[in-house]
Amino acid sequence: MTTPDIRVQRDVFDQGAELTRFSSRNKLSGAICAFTGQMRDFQGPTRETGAVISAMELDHYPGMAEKQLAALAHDAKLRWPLDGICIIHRFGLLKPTEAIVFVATASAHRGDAFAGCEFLMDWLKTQAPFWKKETGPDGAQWVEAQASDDSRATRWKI
Amino acid sequence: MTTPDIRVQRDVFDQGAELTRFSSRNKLSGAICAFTGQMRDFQGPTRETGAVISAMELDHYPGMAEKQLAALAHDAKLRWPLDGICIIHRFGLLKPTEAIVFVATASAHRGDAFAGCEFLMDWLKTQAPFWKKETGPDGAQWVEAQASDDSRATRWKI
Amino acid sequence: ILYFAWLRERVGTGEETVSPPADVTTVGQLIDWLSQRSAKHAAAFVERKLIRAAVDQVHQAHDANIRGATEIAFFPPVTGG
Amino acid sequence: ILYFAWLRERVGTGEETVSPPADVTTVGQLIDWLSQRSAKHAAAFVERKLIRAAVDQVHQAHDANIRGATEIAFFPPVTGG
Repeated sequence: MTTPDIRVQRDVFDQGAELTRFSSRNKLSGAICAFTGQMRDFQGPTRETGAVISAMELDHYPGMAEKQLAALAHDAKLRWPLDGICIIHRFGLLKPTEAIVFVATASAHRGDAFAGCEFLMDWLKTQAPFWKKETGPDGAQWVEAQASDDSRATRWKI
Repeated sequence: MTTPDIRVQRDVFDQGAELTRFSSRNKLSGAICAFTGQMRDFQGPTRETGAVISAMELDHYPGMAEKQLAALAHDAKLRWPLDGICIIHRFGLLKPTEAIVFVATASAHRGDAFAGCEFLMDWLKTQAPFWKKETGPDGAQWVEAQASDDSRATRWKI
Repeated sequence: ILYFAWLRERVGTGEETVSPPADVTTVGQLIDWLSQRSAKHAAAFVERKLIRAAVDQVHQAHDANIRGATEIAFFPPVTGG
Repeated sequence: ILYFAWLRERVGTGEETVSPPADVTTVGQLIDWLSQRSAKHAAAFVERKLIRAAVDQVHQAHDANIRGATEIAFFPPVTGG
């Protein structure tokens, strides 16, 4: 297992360049799974009923954010035989279509890569100290947490 | 839904460049999931007991390979609300650490992106007409299908 | 004390240093005590079930002990990712 | 008839054109008929449970009908991905 590559940053990143970098660090792993959360185009639970989002601000808890992501990576590698983990999470002002979060896992087998990556995303969603404020046609408002995110996370409990 | 981008090719591809291309075609999707199968470093079921692989040749059924991948993409988009699908599969001679297969999905929600991507990989593994011949210290031999791949695929059955 | 997201906006500051009395020993008691400091604090903490806390940068429930803690943060349920 | 992977190697060719008699109507009967063409064919088809077939580029079981088909392929279980 290489040391998890964990970054909490204001700067835009290129998910493709990050995948190239991650795979070059994990050349011998048969399976690479990568997930990117992009700034979505709608506010509220569904695209059909939602209003258009024009901007987003991501508040975060400096220090704890990095610690929490490192703790989640540690948990993931205890549960699955992962060769490598990368987690990048942005904060500050985001423009539409920009990437918010990138999580990648490398493993000898694809089931472990998929499970590790989805576990990290599900727990990050409910544990990592970031808060979204979306600007739509009616002004800016803090995004409310979704109960579905809690249930997605807890299904990983033993 | 954009038209699935399905390619069966001899040439090497860059998974990072493909992810950049795919995400730029699916800018409004909140979730992008990408999987890459790389040429693994060992022969047999486990890295611990396996021999080192020095080369790989991928036989395939031209025509049916493309059709089968298109059919799997069609099935996936019937089951999950996917905005886009990309599947790239190589054939011919592969060098160690090269990518064999790349599957990416875009959706408004991460659960659908993950499920669609893993479904495509699991079914591709058991349905797409490709055959690996690995060269190890004892010469070249055809890879045997794994029962675990069949069970991973059939768990998606309704 | 650190505040994030709408808690920061309602309290009117992201950070303040406080010295609660010795009988304030849990996260929940600290919320009670802070709520009496100002109308803004009271308004910030009114939806008590939505308040999450971290003690020295680790998530904690409202009944967690805060004695000896140097950094306590309050925030709504997280919405990153 | 198309052959892939170790079936191609055992038969000794990747492609051949055949005209089976009219009573060969299923994939399984075609395997029986082909197996009698040569020792190589017989050796290729001996592990019958491992033989997969596609009729006009669609996966089919051994009891599938082949009447009217123009392209039939035999191969081992797939191992791509």
